[in-house]
Amino acid sequence: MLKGKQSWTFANAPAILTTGVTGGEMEGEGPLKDDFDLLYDDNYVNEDTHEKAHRKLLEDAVTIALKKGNLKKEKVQFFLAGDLINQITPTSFAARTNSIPHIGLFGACATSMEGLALAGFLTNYNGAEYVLTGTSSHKGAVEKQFRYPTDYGGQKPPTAQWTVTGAGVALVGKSVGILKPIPKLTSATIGKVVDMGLKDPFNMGGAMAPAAVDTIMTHHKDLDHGPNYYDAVITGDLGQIGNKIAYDMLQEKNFLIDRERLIDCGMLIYNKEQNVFAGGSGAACSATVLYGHILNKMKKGLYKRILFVSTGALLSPLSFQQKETIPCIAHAVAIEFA
Amino acid sequence: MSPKQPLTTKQKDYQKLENKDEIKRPLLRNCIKAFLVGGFICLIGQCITVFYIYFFNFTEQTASNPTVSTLVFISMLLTGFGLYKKLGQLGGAGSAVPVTGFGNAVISAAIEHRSEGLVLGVGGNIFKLAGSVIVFGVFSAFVVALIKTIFQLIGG
Amino acid sequence: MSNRKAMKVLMVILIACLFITTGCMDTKKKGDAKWALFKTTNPNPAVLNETSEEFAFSEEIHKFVLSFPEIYDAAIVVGDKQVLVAYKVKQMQRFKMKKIEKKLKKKLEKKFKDQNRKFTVSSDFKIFLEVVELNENLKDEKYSRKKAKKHFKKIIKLEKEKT
Amino acid sequence: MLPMFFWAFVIGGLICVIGQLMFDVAKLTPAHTLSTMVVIGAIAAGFDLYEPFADFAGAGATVPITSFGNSLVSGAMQEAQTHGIIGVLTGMFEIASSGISSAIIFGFIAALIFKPKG
Repeated sequence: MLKGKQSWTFANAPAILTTGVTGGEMEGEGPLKDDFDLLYDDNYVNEDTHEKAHRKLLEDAVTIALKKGNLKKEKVQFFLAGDLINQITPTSFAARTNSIPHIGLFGACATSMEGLALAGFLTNYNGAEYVLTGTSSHKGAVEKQFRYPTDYGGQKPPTAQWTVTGAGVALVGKSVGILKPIPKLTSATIGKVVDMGLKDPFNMGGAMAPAAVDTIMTHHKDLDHGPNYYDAVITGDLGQIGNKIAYDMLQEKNFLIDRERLIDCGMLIYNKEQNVFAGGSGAACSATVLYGHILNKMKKGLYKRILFVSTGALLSPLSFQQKETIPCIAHAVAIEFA
Repeated sequence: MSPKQPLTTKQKDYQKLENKDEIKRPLLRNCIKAFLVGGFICLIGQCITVFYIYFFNFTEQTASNPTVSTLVFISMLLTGFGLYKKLGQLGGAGSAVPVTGFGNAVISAAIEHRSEGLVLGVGGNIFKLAGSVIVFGVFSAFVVALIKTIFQLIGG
Repeated sequence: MSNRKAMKVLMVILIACLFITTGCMDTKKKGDAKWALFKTTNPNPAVLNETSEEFAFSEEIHKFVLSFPEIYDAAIVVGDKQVLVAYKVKQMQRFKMKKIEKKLKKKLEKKFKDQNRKFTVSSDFKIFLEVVELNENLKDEKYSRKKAKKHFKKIIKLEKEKT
Repeated sequence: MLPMFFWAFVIGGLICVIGQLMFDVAKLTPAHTLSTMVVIGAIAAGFDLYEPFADFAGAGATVPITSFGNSLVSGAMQEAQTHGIIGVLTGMFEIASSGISSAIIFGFIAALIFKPKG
């Protein structure tokens, strides 16, 4: 149901039934390694190119999610997924493998919540019984497309972020008849594109923070929540800098959220010692951390309800070279463990 | 949207805020590291030059050619084993400006695009990064040499 | 951590370079030629036609060349029609190397006009090295003078093709 | 000779510091920085400044990418001496070919041997 300007509330409480999370080498060395279902110690994932590895990570995540739910893939109506590569080919190829009716999505790194919001919407209104949604990214493949060849020795500034290699997939279905508590989707906010005129492609956090702030504030306003309604407001991949800016901006706009409630996935996924500059990024950053780490924490009772905001920078190498600014977007989904 | 579109006040305000929270590039440390790494590479170059002068028939002038080739060869090994990007992160311009950085740009592009085949991938993309160096080098050299030649014709 | 690994590899390469440069020297070059580039050798000038006049002439050139304030080391071989002068320029004067070369050649030709010989001057380290080597060889009485003349010509050729 | 090693280190290092300033202060991409440095090298060669500089610093001046611009100009000038204006066109790569050809050759070999490291 539409609520406020751009938010939906889900009365029939669609839920995240199972998840599948895969990761690569760096993720296995990070602090969240126990929250991954499958970790590869080689970024090639036994394939011969990074692009094929990219696809394999998503395929594996889908397989794991279905297996955990004891569900045949024929039972799933839709597969909503996307990634960062040109024409989202890794996702399309993965959709070819699992042959579930597929809607390809692109929202850069915000794709994960775009997919989850739509999946919630579809199941809420009986558009589907089961929907698979997820995103994946691969550092080698993404760097090749957006920046330099992986072996090029360019110096990255401290504002740069490290693209996560991995995939996170969630199986969304109705929660009717399930008695034990599971993570349920209660509402979602679709963000609008915000452009603050930043041009540095090595400072994504700084570019995306205003979009996140816009979506967070709109969500709270649409749903009439106070700033500390959620136990945690978790952003996708703002990194250290974006997180700080987002907090400062919220304070400035008199949205007095507690400091420790504003968390960022990009800061959780790696150790400081891993030399990842300002933190993790990429489409898989929000998906792997939410579907792995955060949901596990909710199951342990650490958070009861959260607002998950994934942020995306909608640039391409072409638009950057043509000196365009970086437009950004953020989508939010509220998850309650009940 | 034209790139020269002026920023709105909102954008300006935000950029001020953003600038405050952004982690600054450690300029001094970067420069020192660039100095050390770059100097070190040139020192190796000097060693190789002396080596060629001593043991082959190269004079000081001609020895720079095999030196460059040798450095590019070393750069190939470092790039192939994934070490040059680590050196690049450490040294910044110190590893990009010497000819090893040029080699790295060419070689990394070649390795990266091997998956698209030898002709379209390697052949087509090998100068993806370093091509601009050649283009600007050749064109500026052409202009400089042309002006100089004309001056010599007039003056001499 | 990983940066250290990269540094280690670089160190190995540098050390390997040093070893090759120093290690090979022992086997190939002898006497002064071994360190000719690194220290001031100032070898006695050599002549191809060993007469006392020639020796005196070569000594004179040597003194004259060394009288230039920019030059600190010189090796000279006097041939039949040509004189080969290799010298080293002080580091801070190396900016003016081309000028020094021209000046030296001019002054040599002017001073020794009556000798009617061609002067080949070079500040190139390689030429210097070769001249010192030839010099060393000439010290050896048994060294074939024919070979020496060949070597002499080779050096002049090397100097010519330089540019 | 020994002071040359020292100066090769210092001058080479200083050129790299200039590059670093272009990276960090002017916020140029590596490609912009390197192209600019090559152009600087070519202009310096035009004023006959680069060669004395290379005499002084040895590899400190020949190893940085600026020397590429220099060798392009001096190759063109050399050819221009013998063939006139046409030489400017034809002599360009007379000296500068070693860097490019070895980069291509080793690049191709590397593409056959190595895989990108993730």
